[in-house]
Amino acid sequence: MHHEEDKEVRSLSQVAKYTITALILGIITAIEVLVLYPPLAYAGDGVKIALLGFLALTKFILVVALFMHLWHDNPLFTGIFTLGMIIGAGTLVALVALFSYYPKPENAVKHPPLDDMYEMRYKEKSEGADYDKHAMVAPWESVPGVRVTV
Amino acid sequence: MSSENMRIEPAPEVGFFDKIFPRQVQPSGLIGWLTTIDHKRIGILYLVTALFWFLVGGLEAIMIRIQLHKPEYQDFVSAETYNQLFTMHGTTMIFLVIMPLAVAFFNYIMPLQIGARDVAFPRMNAFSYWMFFFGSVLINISWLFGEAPNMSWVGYSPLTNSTYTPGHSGDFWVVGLQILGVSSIVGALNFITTIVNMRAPGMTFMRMPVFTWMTLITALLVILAFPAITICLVELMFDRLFHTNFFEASAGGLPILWQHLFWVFGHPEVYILILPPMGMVSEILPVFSRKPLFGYPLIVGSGAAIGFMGFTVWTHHMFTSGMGNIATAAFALTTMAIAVPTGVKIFNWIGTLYKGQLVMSVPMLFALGFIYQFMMGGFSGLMHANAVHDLQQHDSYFVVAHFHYVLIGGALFGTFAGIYYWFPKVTGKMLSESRGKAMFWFLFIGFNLTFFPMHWLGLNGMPRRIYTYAARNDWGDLNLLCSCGAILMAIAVIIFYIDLFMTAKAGKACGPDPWDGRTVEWTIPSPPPVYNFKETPLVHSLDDFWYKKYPESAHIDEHDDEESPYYDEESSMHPSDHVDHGHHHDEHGIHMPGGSWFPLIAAFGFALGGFGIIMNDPTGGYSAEYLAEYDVPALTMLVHRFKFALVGGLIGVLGVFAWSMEPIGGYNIHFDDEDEKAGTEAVKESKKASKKAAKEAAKVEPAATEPAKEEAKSEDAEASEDKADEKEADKESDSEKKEEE
Amino acid sequence: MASHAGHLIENPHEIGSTGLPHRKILMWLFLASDCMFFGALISTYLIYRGRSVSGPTPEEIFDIPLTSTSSFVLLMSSYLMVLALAAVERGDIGKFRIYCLGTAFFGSIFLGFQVYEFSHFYHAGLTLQGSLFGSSFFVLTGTHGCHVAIGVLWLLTLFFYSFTGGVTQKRALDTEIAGLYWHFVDIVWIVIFVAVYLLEYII
Amino acid sequence: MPKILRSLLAVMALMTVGCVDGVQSTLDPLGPVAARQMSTFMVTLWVSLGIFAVVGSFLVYCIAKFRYSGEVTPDTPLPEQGHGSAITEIALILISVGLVGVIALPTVQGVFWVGTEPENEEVMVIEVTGQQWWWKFDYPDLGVTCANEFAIPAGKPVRFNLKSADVQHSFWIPRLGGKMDLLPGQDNWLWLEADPALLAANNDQLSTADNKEGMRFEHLPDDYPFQGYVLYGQCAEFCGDSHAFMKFRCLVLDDTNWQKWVQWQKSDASSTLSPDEAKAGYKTFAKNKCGTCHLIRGTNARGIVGPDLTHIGSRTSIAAGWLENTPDNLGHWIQNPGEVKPGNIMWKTGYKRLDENGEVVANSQVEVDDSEKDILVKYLSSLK
Repeated sequence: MHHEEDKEVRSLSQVAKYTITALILGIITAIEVLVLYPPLAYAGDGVKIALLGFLALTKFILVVALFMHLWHDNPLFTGIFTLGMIIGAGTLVALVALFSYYPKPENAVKHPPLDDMYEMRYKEKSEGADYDKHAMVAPWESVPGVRVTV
Repeated sequence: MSSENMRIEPAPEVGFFDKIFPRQVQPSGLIGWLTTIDHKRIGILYLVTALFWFLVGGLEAIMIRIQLHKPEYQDFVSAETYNQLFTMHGTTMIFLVIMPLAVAFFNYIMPLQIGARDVAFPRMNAFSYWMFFFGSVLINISWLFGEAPNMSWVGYSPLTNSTYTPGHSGDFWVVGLQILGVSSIVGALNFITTIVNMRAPGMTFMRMPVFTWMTLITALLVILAFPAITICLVELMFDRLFHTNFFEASAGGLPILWQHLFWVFGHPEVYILILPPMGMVSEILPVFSRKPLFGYPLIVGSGAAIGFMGFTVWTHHMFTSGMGNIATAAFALTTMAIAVPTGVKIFNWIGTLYKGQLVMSVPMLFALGFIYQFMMGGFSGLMHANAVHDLQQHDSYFVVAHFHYVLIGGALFGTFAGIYYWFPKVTGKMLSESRGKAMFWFLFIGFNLTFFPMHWLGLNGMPRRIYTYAARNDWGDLNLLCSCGAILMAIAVIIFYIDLFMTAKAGKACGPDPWDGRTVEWTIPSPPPVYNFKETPLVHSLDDFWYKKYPESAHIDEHDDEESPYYDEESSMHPSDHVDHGHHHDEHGIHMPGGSWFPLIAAFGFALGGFGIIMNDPTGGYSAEYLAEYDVPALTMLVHRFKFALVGGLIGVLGVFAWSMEPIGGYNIHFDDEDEKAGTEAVKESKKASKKAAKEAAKVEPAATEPAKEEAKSEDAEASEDKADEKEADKESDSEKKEEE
Repeated sequence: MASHAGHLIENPHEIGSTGLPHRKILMWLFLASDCMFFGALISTYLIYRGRSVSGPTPEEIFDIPLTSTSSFVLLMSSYLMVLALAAVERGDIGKFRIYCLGTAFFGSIFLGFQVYEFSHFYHAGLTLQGSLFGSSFFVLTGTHGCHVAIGVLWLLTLFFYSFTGGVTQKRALDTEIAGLYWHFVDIVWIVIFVAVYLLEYII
Repeated sequence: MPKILRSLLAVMALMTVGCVDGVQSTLDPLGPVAARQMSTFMVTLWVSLGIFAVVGSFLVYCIAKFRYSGEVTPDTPLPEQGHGSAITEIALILISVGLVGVIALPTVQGVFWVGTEPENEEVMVIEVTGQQWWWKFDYPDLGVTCANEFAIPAGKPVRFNLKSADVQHSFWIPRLGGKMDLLPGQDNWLWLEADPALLAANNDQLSTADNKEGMRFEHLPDDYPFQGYVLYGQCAEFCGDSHAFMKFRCLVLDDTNWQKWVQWQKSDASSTLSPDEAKAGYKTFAKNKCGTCHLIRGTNARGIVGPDLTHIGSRTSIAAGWLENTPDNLGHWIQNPGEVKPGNIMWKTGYKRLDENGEVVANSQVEVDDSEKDILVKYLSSLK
């Protein structure tokens, strides 16, 4: 039977553990967002996707394992959750793969290549266009003069 | 242990809410049924409702067959009514008959088989029944409004959007299915928790009856498959009500997405329909062959394999929708791979018959009919897996023949076998053999006469869901043959209902174990008392009741020295040390929860909300000129448009809140002292009986410690078996070392 | 941990033959089922990326700094939730009330961000009916928003329940289950944040 | 023994494969695609019947041999309590995996063969547009458009580009090959080919009696401007009220007839009636606003919504392949389309219209009494 104090101590160390996890999660979110901004934005698409995927996965596992106590809880819960995740993620990947066979409609609103977009914004601004028509500023816009060739 | 000498003492009222929401103690009459949370009464309610909808679905089938009995015949029903008939026939038979019949057995039989007093969450169980009841009523009310759904039970997307299915018929179908979906998911969550967490002491996963295993796998399939159809129904509902663009080709959407999401649910759904009857047949065959099931772990393993692989094959329903060659070839292969575990099941059933004493009573006849017809259906299924010729078979009567062979020949015959097998346990009366046999032969001949010619019709190019056909195609005489077969099936069903009523009225009483059963539910009186088991049974092995009755049968094997892996000699030698654990007879007797109104109220509220969504008034009650003049803000229009639905939703939410505030309530059952003595005697006797059995070191049955994790995590059940054996080996070795000290 | 949580349950009947409380198994099963639910919704969104023929494109209207702060807020609400649970298991109901209210507050901040974002998109021309991107985006993030709203409601009921003696150390399971639901809603947002918002700027 | 009855059924299945030879039979192929599909089907059928014979007979043997008709009392001796044997299980699994492999090979090869266009030959393209309850065929490189009846040259592969104008349909000519769905927003395609040798063999098989009006009718009548075979197709995906009536016919012509057909289709409408009778016929046609939906090349009826009626006179069928092209059928179809094909657009929007408060009321401009019907029938059937 563990007596009162060490339960107290243990739960305090638990709190510390949670705080560290929360910090790590915050940092990872920050890195994820920074992937879009210039220093990291120059990396190739594949690298960025892998990085984002990896970061999201670590956050996912951190929350599931520590915050949801799955790490030292009964393996039955891990079994149930992983079964749901395997079939859910498997179906998602299969569906996206299946649908990559269907071509995008010609009149689809194009995803402008990133640097043309920059020209477009710059040109309109110089011709005195009403600037806040594009109220949303794309993140790499915040650092003027940066040309991102993708 | 008759029930008269048990004293019912209502639990003391505890808090403030108890006066507002008192929980009745076993009220009788209609209120008893409306507020019941006893898994047995809910099982009976499911059975009765499903059998009622079975009549409605059967009537629709007969009208379809009359309409198709000769070429260019158009004066029985109009084309639109015919489309409504076959849509409602499909939806009713799948969602309102076969699934609820299976759930009726899950509710009634599964807790008895695992030695539990009720399911894990009794009120949630009642809630899922009432959601099913109101959902089925909601879908079938559409007949009264003259707007029954008429877009086929699969409801492919461009046809079901608001331009091509105007009016409310589409909404009835969409909202009705969502309510039935909620009922199935809530029920499945309940059943999994019950099986995982409320098994009798000693009943490890590998000692559970096969029907309970199939319940577990089916419930896992339900909770993982129904979300897919809920999503595509939500998307279709948004398309119909708010003109979003999910399936709108002009806006870039892909109508094929509906087919994909529907069949991601659709194929696990057909395994949800077939696995419970497979479980019932796996229970019935050993009892009527008087020998154990052939290859129990493989039957369970192949069930799990079928369940898991069911999620990898859904596009074989869409080979003709142009998915590209790679996808078609890949899904053709996965569909063929699923034929292997199905084959294993059929081999094991026939293996059970081999060298048995086949008692040809009605459940056995249906089980044999099941094996034969499910095998036929399996072969025509294999022919669909051949994606090349499936371009010819798809949407033809060959497919109609296939799925009727597996659904009627398989699921319905298996369920009838289950009804005839467990009817004595539920009502305490035997269904008559003669009427049962007559019903079987009418159904069997009628079924084969109706659906075998459809194979030829399908190969002859007759497409599905057609209102009538040209004389030139010379399909007329085969269709006439099918229609006559349908009449025979109708006669069989009528005999069955007559048999039910006559037996319920004046059937011949039968004891607790009419068929010399093998599982725990045959040890309690039939009909079982409210509390099921006076003491939770102590289970030593698979088919525990059989080894209690025939201890010597544990050793009659081909070669005597080999210990039977299923009879746990060791723990049955001295059950006493388990006794205290087994019977938690704490001082205030067996606690039974009281009835509750709130599942009914909450379900009624959500169904009313659904009805409000269906009957929404797009103008929101504003007159045309007002709308032309003023532009009503979106939120107020939304509230005005769905005000009736909001009222229903509010009742539902308040019902759920009040439900959570409800006290435990209920009552405690006490048994007078002499019964206590009688109870303990029974325990002493079983100890003496097991001591008499020859003393033999039996390998401790591989008690897989985390069976659900293994079963759930590892795809291939066989791999997990070997892992469990190795672990077992070293545990056994140190247990032997302990014995030597 | 399993035995530790054992004595925290008031109703002994709840502990099943695996030594686990029924409601915890029920919640984990529900989360597995919800995985499939959001899996289907996210695959609908990913399938329809770049297929919309009208309406503003995602890059024009997304505001990454705003959304990343709201994601950070949701992550921190998970952190507060865990502290609330630890407090209940220590029996420190006072601390529990602070953290529980904090979690609900952070959750409502996230909802506030989402309401602002939706109205902003609406004015930028993205409507439910307007374009395919609008439909799939609003339904996905709207469903997640509803899940967050239900979570906030749940936490507030727990908060008020703690005043009528409903939340005690012996009944820590109720908070733990609310915590499981809240963390699940958070990890779904982790996936949505990457799949919907960040992916637009990558491929 | 009732169980023997069942294996008899299985053998009958085998026997009747031969007798599945209706007009739209899938087991009586007239083209290489259907032949390939049937051959893979035969592989699957034989494997299934093989397993069925073995397993079915073992089931019958078990039932017959171990049937126990005596009364079951607690002390009747128990049969052998076998729990299953691992070896037989593994053997059976391996055998079934092997048999599935036997089926898998031809399937995968067949899928890729049927799914890819033949490269070496030059493939003609036909644009097929399915709409609620009729078919429109366009030959982009020949400039020909026709409705519900189209022609293909024998012996040459043809690629059908399938587009749907409203709901999902499915283009299926059973005797030439499997079906392919028509989905809006998706350009599915399908290639088929008619094999002249198989067509000739099939034609010799048919007695002249069969080919009479109404019955098999698989060869164009002799008084027809050109000679060839008639194949029948039908929509196989449920598409609404008149899904059963959405049929079409494919004429398979040899080279000379094919050239004649193309020239004939390109030519404008020419009535065999005397000029003033033709003008009277066209006047009634115009009076009832038929021109707003239908096109008759050479007149100023230029509707594009409905089927093209330029050469309706010499079509073998009307109402999307449902009715034979006889005067009284044409009259019934013109006067009362709602009865022939329930819910079709000619009836819903042409003969009916919605008045101000949404009631369905007869459209005053279109009322075809008997005399006008006869004129129209005479005029239309004269447009050879």
